[in-house]
Amino acid sequence: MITEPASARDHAEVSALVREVAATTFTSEKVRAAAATALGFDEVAWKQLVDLGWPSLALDPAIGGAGMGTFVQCLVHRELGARLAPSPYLASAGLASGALVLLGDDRATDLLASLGAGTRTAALVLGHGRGWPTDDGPAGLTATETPAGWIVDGRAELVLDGARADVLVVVARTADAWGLFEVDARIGAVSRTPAATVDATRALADLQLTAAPARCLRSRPVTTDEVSGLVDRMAVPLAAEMAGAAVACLEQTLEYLRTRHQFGRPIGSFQALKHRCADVAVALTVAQEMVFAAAEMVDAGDVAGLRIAGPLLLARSAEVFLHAAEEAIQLHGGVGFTDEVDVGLYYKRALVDGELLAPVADAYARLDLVRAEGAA
Amino acid sequence: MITEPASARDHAEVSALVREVAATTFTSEKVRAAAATALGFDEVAWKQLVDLGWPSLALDPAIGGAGMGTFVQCLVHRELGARLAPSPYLASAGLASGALVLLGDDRATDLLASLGAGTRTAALVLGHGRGWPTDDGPAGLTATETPAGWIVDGRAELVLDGARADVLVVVARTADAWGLFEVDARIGAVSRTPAATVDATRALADLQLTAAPARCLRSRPVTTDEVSGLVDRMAVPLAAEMAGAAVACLEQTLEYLRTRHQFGRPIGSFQALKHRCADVAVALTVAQEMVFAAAEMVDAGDVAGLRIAGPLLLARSAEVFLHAAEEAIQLHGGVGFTDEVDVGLYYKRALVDGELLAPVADAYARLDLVRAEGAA
Amino acid sequence: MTTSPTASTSPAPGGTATLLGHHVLGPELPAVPYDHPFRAEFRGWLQQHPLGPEPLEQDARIAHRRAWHRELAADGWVGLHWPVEHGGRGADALTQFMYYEELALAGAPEPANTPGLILLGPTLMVHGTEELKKRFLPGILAGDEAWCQGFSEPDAGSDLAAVRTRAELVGDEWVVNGQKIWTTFGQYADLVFVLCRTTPGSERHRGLSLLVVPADQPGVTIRAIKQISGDEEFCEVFLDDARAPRDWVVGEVGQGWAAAMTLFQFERGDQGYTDHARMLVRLAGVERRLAESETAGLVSSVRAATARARHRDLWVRIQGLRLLNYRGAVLATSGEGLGAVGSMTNLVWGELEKELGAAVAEAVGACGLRAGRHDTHERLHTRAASIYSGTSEIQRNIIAERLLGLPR
Amino acid sequence: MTTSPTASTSPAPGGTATLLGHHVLGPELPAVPYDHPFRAEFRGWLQQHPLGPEPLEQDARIAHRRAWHRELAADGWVGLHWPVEHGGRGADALTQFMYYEELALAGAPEPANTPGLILLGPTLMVHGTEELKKRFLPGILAGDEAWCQGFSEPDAGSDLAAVRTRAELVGDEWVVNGQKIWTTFGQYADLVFVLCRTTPGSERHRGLSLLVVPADQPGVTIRAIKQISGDEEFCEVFLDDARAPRDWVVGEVGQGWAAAMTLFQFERGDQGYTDHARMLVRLAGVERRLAESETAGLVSSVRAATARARHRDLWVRIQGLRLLNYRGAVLATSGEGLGAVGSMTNLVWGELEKELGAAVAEAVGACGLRAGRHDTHERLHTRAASIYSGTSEIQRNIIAERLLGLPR
Repeated sequence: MITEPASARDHAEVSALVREVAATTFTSEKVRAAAATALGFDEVAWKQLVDLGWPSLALDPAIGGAGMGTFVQCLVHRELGARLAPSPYLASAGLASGALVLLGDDRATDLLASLGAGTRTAALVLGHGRGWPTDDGPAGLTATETPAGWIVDGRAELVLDGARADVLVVVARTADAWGLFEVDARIGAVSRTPAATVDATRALADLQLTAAPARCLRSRPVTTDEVSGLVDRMAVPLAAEMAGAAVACLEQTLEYLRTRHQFGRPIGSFQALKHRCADVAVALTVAQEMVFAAAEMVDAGDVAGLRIAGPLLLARSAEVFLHAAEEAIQLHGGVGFTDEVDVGLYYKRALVDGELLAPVADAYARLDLVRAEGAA
Repeated sequence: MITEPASARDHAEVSALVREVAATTFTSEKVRAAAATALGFDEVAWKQLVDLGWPSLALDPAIGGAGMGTFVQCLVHRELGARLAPSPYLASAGLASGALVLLGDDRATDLLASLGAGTRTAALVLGHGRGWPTDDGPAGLTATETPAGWIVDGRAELVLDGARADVLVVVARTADAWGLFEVDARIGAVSRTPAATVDATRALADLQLTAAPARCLRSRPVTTDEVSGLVDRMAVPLAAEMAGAAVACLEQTLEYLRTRHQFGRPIGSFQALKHRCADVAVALTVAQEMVFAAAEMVDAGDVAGLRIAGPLLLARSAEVFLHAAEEAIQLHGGVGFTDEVDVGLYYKRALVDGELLAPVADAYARLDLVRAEGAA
Repeated sequence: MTTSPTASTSPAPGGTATLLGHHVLGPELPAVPYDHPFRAEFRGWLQQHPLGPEPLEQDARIAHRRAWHRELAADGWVGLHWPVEHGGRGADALTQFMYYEELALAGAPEPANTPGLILLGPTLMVHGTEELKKRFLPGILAGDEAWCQGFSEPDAGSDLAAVRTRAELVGDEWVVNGQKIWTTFGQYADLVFVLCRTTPGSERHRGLSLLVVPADQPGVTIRAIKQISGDEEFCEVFLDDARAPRDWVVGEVGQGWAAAMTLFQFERGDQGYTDHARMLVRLAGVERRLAESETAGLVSSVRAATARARHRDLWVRIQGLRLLNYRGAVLATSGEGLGAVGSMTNLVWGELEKELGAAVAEAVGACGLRAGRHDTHERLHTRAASIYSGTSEIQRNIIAERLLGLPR
Repeated sequence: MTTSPTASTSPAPGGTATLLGHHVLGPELPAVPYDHPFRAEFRGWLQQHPLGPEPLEQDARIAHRRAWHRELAADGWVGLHWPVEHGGRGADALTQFMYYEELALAGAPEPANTPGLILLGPTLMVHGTEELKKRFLPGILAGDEAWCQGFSEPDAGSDLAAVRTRAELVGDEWVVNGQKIWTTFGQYADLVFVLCRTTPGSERHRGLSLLVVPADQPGVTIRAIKQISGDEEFCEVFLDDARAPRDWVVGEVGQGWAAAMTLFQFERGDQGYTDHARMLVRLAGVERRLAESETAGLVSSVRAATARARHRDLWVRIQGLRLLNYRGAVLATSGEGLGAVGSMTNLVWGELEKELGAAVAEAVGACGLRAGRHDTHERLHTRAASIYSGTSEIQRNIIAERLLGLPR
């Protein structure tokens, strides 16, 4: 068996339960079928996750949450990632809810509660685009206060769950800073175009907002540093999904290597293949530890730690996942590049996950910047 | 057997002869003994190379050369590199003679003839330092014309054979361009300090010239482009030595892997080790082809081709040699990092050769520059 | 949707084609100089025969390539290396090398029907009877009959000698039963060359024969395998009492392994000539597109810098491949085989191809995720490169054992 | 000769030491916070005990480390993880983790005598008799008796169970014959712990015993092996009728393999705590030196940029090692073993160590070639890291077979 993150040891039972549910709910057949539907997810499976209370695992009991923290929620992300679950979970319970917890004030409570209860789903739309914002960088989404209330304008591309979410949680540029807004996703002012990508298990969309009425979810303005902190925070659940997927990829490869025979031996007995699996295993063990160490920082409110850990784990998880998927294809040989086994799906997921929040090069550039600040 | 460069096929006999001579003249014991002497070379072995006519292989028959071209001379460089020969050959017959052929005019003929005849040895001193010169870059060596003739001033570090050569062939900055000069290495105006480095088989020295009388070896000034062309040209024999050394490194490793047994098998039967040797073999086969393709360009006077091939093969040969040496140490296991086998000597040679003309990063930067010019 | 230029470098048909300059290939090599008369002649023809961009959809893509094959063939620009008696020009390997470089600089695809042109045709010339040569060679050259290869089997994988497909002589016909896999473009083929066991009970390399089996018959079922790229480039071929005429055997009955080995020599000796040039052309396109993406804000300057370093690395490695190919051509011209160098080019090519495919898609940033684009497709497509023509692992084994003499 | 700063970060003795800030280590980890009282206490002591730069020459270096060991021991700062009854503080693994981090931030070497402190001492506590514990533990802690390890043998290499050294009981003494190799700092040792075969004719893991053999006797010849770095860190130990008292057996006679395995657990469980911190401190030094080299024109800006990318990569990987070490400490604190994670840390450490060593020398450009410099030495020295404590290849085998369940 591949090493579990040692940090997750105290939650072994939760972890085992989550794994079992994910494995039966998101089999390869179900995942492929759900991804092929119009909205790209399995409504029944989603209801089941809601019934289990998973969307509110990390939320405060005061608003109906389980109060178990981001650490435990990341166990769920990891297993959903492992199954390539086509689910609103990452966008709604991971990204949008996380943004509301981090940046929202009491105006956000109702929305947060409904996301936790699963009565609505949300997509997070970052107005600065991908990567970390700068004070003077471009902003695709701007918010303007009018006598009739706030309106948001602009364009955002490749937004996770952008076309299927009920609500958009929007970070948009205001006159002097940034703001956090709720926009009803179903109104005419929001034009949503599903974006077909290589990975059908992630539902991306291009959004165009034209004077879309918005509700402000926090009275104080949001600083650029806080938006950066949000990106750091978002990296954690995404990286948890990537780490889980990478482990699953390796596990499927190991299974193949143990059973497939060639030249009269199981091909897993060939040393060169073993060594490559060992290298993947080491890399993903480390990546998992990074993810769960960062989840601990989230739960401890350690913003300074996350400034480094966020870009670090995002970059490493993306690299490790992609590498694991590439090796999985190669080590499967001929069937590896066909659609008959799942490793290709993991590869395509790795491509999409690697762009979702920030590409690896940008994450490392951010890391360099933050480290230089720390050294100065 | 490891692939010979296909380009060297027509010279198989010369190649075999050279290999045989090098193998008996430069055994491990002799090399270690010679490197430990004050001047760091084997005088008897050098006389033998001179008697064989190797220093003048590439020179014009009109000045006593064999007229066989740089290609054939690179076969010698390769085998001397393979044996880590502590010899004036690279500095005198490779670099200094090459510089005289490329940039000297008839004033340089006498010196060239004596280097070819082996009656004197020379070191090449590049006044701009390592790498490729720029018009406005710093110059460590400057030449000034005085009523009494030219004098050269300045400092040069880690010059190959700087302390043991009879003559310095100096490229120094003049008032308006560069010039090519001969300086007697044994005069008081030339202060020579042997520089102990990790590799005792290469004799490096730090030089300080103080108003050293110099003879100008070419009437026209030398342009910065021409000095760059000289660096390209110098890369060829140096890379030939590196490629030869890399091959020798791999061959010693293969021999060890075939004979050393562990867990009841020759360790060379372990697939992971095989694959790593295969990767080294591919890389050095390619590097060898690059070297000999460039030698063909030298013989064809293809300066444009060399502008690209020079930095390319310098960078690749250095990388491949270092990689081959690192793998050799690792694959030898425990004995690999001891002084009891030779692979450590190859590793240390790789470190020095990789800095001699230009470090890898600078060679690639030069390649980028030249390619960008070509595309423009 | 953000648009960015698609991958094709070909102009629309009609006018004159723009050919890339030779500098894209790297430094000139002595035996194939850029001012060689052959290059000039072929470039002249290519300039007059522009072709439209290659379609993304597979059937259309294959049709496009077959049309191009016929266009080339009509003026004698296919099978240059074939002997004159069989319709070629008897060109040597160095000419072939230049031919493929010029095709690449024109942004043109290779001729379709490579299994016939490169593999089966030349193998027929060595091992085939006069009758078979007359029957099949003209159709291959003209592009009228498409061929596919029936070698690999499901349980054999990289172990080719484990062939289990068998053929039995019944009257004047071979009756063939078994299953083949990884048959490139089997669904478009008219004829399959099948390696099968004709001596019952024989083992490994013995008792095999190389038969020519018509594809259009009830006993042959060809099922395409869907790849992660969405392509169906490879097929399974089911042979259930498939029939082949008694005389359609390439080489002696029972000597199929020898014929297959000849065929593999051609595989490594020919396709290698073209790949570096096509890669260099693609890389030049990637470099151009990256600059556009940076200007358009599709990639950050940091990301662009990272990509440039990678492109430089790719360029360097492709130059290495080019030299291996070049030396292969020089060797072939003097009548020598490639030996284990074939495994080297194959290994270098397969690994490069994947990385180049990834670089193509990454040059447009997140746009490279969007379906229906050439660049997106190319990244997925090239994942197979280090597998389908002998995995990189098999190539490393061959190099280590045959070239380096390490024990099995 | 161009000068550049040497590698030591330690101030001259006398005043107060400057300790690097915790930010050098990376983000804070919950169980070992930077404001932990233990850190403050130890930092206070370290600040009052500055030490001079470590000499390059080996004998002087070892003397320096032994002096430092004694200075630490005098105030009870050695063997913190040892039980109080044996002179330690009974500190848990997390305290040990902080201890090593703080030592590194002070630029201080580890205590000398690690074979005794880390390996033999704790193994004695598990398997040793009361007499042996009393006889040996105090000298280990105080640094008065130095130990070395006699495990590997010339023909066994990575195959430890192939031990051929044998011991025979003659009267009240073991008479030991055989040869050991790769014995770290054997030439400085007072005592050797020797794994040898005490059951004649036994095979593999059976019939072995772990004996304590005094080094200073006619039957023991210790020959240092010269390394490519010029160091003589490893030795051959020749045992020719060497004598050891009958009772100097760690564990039962014939149960030496069990004792050895216990010892290996300690090797992986402890040394791991220190290495990431020392690496991070060295890397911070490399980053600073590179900036100086660039300013001084020792490296070009392009080369500096390439080096910086590599330093970043190293930093990221050391952070990974730090997390592995941290988790190891957390596991150990709750009484669990490391399992195959030990092989992971070992693999990651060995590969990193080599690259860091190279980065140190390259940060000063061509100056890193010159003999007699710390940076030059470090590059050569670290080449052994992926070999001597179990090669990277062996670690990968272990991970693949034991952790991933791949067939042998």
